[in-house]
Amino acid sequence: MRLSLPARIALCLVTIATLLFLYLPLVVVARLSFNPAKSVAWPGWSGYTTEWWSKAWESDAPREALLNSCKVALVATVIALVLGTLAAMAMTRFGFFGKDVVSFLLVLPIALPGIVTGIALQNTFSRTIDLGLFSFKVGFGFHSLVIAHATFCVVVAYNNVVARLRRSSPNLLEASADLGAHGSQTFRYITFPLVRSAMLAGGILAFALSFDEIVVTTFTAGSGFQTLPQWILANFSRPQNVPLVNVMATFVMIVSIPLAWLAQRLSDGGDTGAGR
Amino acid sequence: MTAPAAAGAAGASIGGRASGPSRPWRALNRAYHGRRRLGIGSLLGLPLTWMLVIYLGSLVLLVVSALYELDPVTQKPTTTFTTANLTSAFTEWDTVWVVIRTAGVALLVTIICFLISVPVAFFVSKVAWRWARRGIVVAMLLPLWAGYLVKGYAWRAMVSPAGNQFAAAGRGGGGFLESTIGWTPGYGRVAIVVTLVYFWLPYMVLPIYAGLDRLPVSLLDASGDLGARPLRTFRSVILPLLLPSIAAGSIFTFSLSMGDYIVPQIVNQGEERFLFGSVINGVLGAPNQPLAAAFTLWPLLIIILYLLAMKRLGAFENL
Amino acid sequence: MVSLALVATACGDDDEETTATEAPAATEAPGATEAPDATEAPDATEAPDATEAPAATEPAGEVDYMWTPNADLVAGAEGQLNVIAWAGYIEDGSTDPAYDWVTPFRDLTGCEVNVKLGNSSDEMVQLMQSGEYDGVSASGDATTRLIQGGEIAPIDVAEFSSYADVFEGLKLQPWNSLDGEPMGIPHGRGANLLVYNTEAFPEAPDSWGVMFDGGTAADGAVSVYDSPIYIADAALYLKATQPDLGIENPYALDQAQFDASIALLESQKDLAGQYWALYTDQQAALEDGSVLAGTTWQVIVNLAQSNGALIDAVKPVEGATGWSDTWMLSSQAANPNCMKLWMDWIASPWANSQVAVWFGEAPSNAKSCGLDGMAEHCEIFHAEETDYWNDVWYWQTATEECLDGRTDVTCVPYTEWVNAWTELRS
Amino acid sequence: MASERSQVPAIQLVRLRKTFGRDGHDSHQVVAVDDVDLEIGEGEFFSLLGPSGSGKTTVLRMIAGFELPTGGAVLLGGQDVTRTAPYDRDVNTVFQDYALFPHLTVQQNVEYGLKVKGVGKAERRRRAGEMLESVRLGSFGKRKPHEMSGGQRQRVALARALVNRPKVLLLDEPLGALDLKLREEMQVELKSIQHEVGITFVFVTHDQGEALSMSSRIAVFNHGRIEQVGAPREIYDHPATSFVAGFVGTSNVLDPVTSARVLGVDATHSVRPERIRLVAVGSAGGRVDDGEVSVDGTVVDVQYLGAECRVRVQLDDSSAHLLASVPSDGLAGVSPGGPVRLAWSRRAAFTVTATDLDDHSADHLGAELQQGGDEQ
Repeated sequence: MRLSLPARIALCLVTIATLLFLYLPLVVVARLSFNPAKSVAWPGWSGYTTEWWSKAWESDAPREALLNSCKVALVATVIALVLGTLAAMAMTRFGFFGKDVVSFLLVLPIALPGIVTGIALQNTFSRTIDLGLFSFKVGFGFHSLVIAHATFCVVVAYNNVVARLRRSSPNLLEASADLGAHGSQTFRYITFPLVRSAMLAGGILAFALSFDEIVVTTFTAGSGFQTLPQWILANFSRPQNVPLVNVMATFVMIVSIPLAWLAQRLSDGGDTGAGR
Repeated sequence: MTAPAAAGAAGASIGGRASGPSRPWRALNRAYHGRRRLGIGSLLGLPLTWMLVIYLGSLVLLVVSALYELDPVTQKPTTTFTTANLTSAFTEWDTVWVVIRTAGVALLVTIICFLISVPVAFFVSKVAWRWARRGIVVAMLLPLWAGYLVKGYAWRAMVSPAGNQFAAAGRGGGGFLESTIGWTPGYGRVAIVVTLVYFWLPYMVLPIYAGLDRLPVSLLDASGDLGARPLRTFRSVILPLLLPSIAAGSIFTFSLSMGDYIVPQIVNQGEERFLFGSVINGVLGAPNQPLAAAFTLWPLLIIILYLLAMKRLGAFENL
Repeated sequence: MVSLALVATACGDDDEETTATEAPAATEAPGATEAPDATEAPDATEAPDATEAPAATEPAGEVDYMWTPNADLVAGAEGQLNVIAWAGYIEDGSTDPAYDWVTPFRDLTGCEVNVKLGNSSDEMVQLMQSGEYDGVSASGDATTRLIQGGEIAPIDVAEFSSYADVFEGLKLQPWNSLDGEPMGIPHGRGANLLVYNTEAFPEAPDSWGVMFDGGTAADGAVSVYDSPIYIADAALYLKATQPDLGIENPYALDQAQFDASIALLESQKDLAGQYWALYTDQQAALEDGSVLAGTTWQVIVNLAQSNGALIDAVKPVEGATGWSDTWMLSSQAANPNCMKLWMDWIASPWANSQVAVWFGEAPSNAKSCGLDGMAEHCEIFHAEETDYWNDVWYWQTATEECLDGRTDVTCVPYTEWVNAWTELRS
Repeated sequence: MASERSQVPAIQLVRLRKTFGRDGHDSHQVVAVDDVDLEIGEGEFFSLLGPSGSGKTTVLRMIAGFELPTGGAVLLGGQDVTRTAPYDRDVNTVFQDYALFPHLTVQQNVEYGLKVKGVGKAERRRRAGEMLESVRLGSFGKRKPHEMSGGQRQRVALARALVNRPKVLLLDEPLGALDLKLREEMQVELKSIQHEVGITFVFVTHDQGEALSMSSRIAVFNHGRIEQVGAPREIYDHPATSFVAGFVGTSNVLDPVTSARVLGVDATHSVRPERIRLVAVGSAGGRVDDGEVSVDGTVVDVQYLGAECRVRVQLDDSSAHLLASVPSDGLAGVSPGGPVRLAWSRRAAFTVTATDLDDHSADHLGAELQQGGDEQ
């Protein structure tokens, strides 16, 4: 389709404007983290201080929250990867009744608003569940956060692995068995290496999703356990800490950019084994 | 002549360091051969149990908990059944109005995202220089990683309105928009919609880009060759083929907007509870857990219906 | 007395300031760390809330905390506690190094303090219902619900050395006791004040009419507290302006009185420029001048003034709603010993004075006012004036059984307040 | 070759049956393979020929062990392996898309089968190297599959299967992805490799030319059943059914009514186009030999194919068409619309069983017409 030059220029301008729209707020936050004043008012380019950065560095609370976020995200990611990969293998290898329902169920936690998921899980975790023989209560804390986060991260791992398996030749597993490999060998030598990079990409995405989550976290975090987003949210309402919020926000952005780039590369690349 | 394969297998031991699976593994592997249901069961068992028990179970419990009465003094759910919460959630005009308003906002956000995404995705996939494509896509993705609250906070700093003549020293300038271009929507509805669009835009751009990328250029050429002008080609060829991708993107823009209650808190500075998420949160905090549970049925129903509709359009293969 | 050092640290966190304030200087207590000019603001001395901070620069570390932990409790200390608190009630020096009553507590008892900030009484009740927390700093509108709901364990005053020093007027009140037994340790009290911009109001307003009737410079720029309990503020105003409604107690409203209050709140929407749930929202609006009058807490006034906001606050002639907060022990507390230690600590003279100064409220411990530098604070906050508190209506939970003793009608219970407020705000 | 080997067939299929669809719901079931009996001898190059969907690939997959038969049995070397897992069968497969492991190098791909069986590193490196040499890819060991051309990948897949010295090699349309020239090359190469290693090849194809040129025997599949088993010449010259006649090479099938009129026998008959002569064009008379039959008709269409032409003729008094393949130089005066007389030897027409030729294979037949008889 041939587009006229003005049309091309217009499209280009829209794209540039969109990129500006996406990045401007981030630049503003980064700039504010060096702002001497404590308000969200724009300083112009006059004031400049690194005081907040050194304060944030010395402050325990945000660092601990950062660490907590990493811990939750890491464990939740591992669980999500196991569950998501298993589901992906089942869904690509077999056709069965109710397959649609399963894929719907996997997507649901991420498609439903966080507040619904959050309230539902909070409601369940806070109940004493009586199974007759024994009763238990999930309760709140590190473990409840991990369960909640893993639940909505499964779909990310699943999507990545499914995409990779779908792009691979369906005959690879048969070829392996044909050459004499048992199921366990096929998994070790073929399936796992094939989906490894997709799992890594899915894992990074799941990690980011968990790391960033606030709504479900608010509802399922226990007392005495605070993730970084919780810390940030709590400190919106603490004027003294607003500059530290800017610093942590900027820090998270800086750290996540190379990760995002890596995830993108991994999910695009990789051998697909399409055969021809 | 060739030795039979059996001899080859026997030759295994000669090589030493046999890496074949050990005996129990072999037995297990053989047990799986030809047993399709066993295979499906062991692969899907764990994830399916997790999702069914933890997630679906919780949703069911939530619905059930909407049926209990609230003790007026202690504000804890009692064990008495009542339909009052459901009645209140589904028949009171005020509630229904917020739901409609929220769905309207979610739709508006979706439409705006769509209107921005299509030209951008089209530019990136079909017009931009080949070497720049990947870079632009990654650039579109990166802000997704900046963190939800960080971005919400950024918008607060962007739209913060200017103070008036009564402002404290140094508080007159307002946020970035006010002090650089002299105009800001201020806190409120416009800021909410803009922020939501900002949040979910990449979720719409990406599937549309992927969809356009799969679209062969020859198809567009063919349409042009048959005499269609670009706009006509877009409407009659591109749009129908892109529908699944658009549907996939809209799941995110719609349902994420639908349930948000943090954005209104950040950039809405105490105007009315604009979105339904805030109402639910307010009721939950009241605390009136059963009523909040009844209220969550709204987004639950709307999103499930929306998902089913989008599934028909093939959205799930494009997520 | 070593405790002279007490408020000294209030002056600020950097050396420059500590030395600069050798002479007694009016300091808007908490936030004045970065902007020395704000600290010296000329208006500040007029502010009734301005905390007097005599600059006794004695080295830290020799502070007498005036508290001996109960040895039995320390022996059973669990090493941590999880509490729900209002913002500003628990400071570990991370906001302002001068305000830290968590670190000494940890050093004295070995209990780490994990805080969950409650943004409203309602939220605090919800959080306590989860059973995850050891205790809460509950206002009067939460305590009834908590006590009735069985979330709270009664206390044995013998375990709390600070209890004896609490102002008598705060003990065994309906919101902190059950059948004459104390259910917690009173923490402090304050009134919800009328804040106004001193430029827009050259003459200080003295009536809530600014917020309900309009006709002032603040029309359209009024800041309203976004909580169901605010209905009581409307009722309180009606109590003074429409005596024929017969409102005796703003928390005991029959249907007619309640409807009149809601109608007043509906009409207030035209005047309102902001409904605030997070105190920082109001603070920011006071600073940038987008709010010219409103219902406020002293702590907000302090913070905004320290950022240079030209504002002041009064208790209007109609009286005011207010709070009397109580530290309560959860009936499901996982760390009861640490929680009890905390409750005892927070009501002890030194810690109590720190909180009172930081938060901007009247201390509950009578001895707090005796500490050096506290006299003026206690005077400003009327800590020791019984009369002042007569027309302050502490937050309470409305129940069907009217709190003012009427038996011929039923009153509108708090759940209805919540529903009415939800409707009003959506 | 030991004589005892030839006594036990390499592969035996006994009433092999496969249906797809939901268990227990007969109405949804599709019969892919319908009671197939087959014996394939040691060292044979055996082709399973048929249109797509005829069940030939399903049979192959059941021999390999990828599909479990719904009924019947698979015997390899006299041993029942019906329910044996693929990795326990002395059978290797070359897949249509080659299914090379994309993350492994060519060398690693070839070594794979030896590795999972526990063959030592040095041994398997040597054998894989030899195998790669023998498919003329000795210097490509370090490459990844995606760096190779289609033909090269095909040879890697072959090497990967053969290095295990299986009793039977299964090839699932291995040449389908290659272009015509390469395909012809590979046909020759495959044949010579088979000759060299001497193991049984079972070759699935829908290309009748390929099957005829390479196989020692062919089984023609249609609708899940075997229509005919035999040597290529037998299949071509004496198709047992009208389907085989139509699918293998090009054939004129005369329905019983036409046959009765022309040949005087009331049964379906088949005649190859190249057996038909144009004895008379227009009014010019021609001689009909003894033992020949002749019919008159009108030329509908003439197709020029180089050395020969195909003339489509509509028979007089009938809607039937006949196709005659005649040398290009004997075409003087033949033009569409003109009358012609056709003649063929009685021996060239043979009775076939009428079986239906579904639409798909009809398309295929149409395609075969283009290629002409150069496969013969």
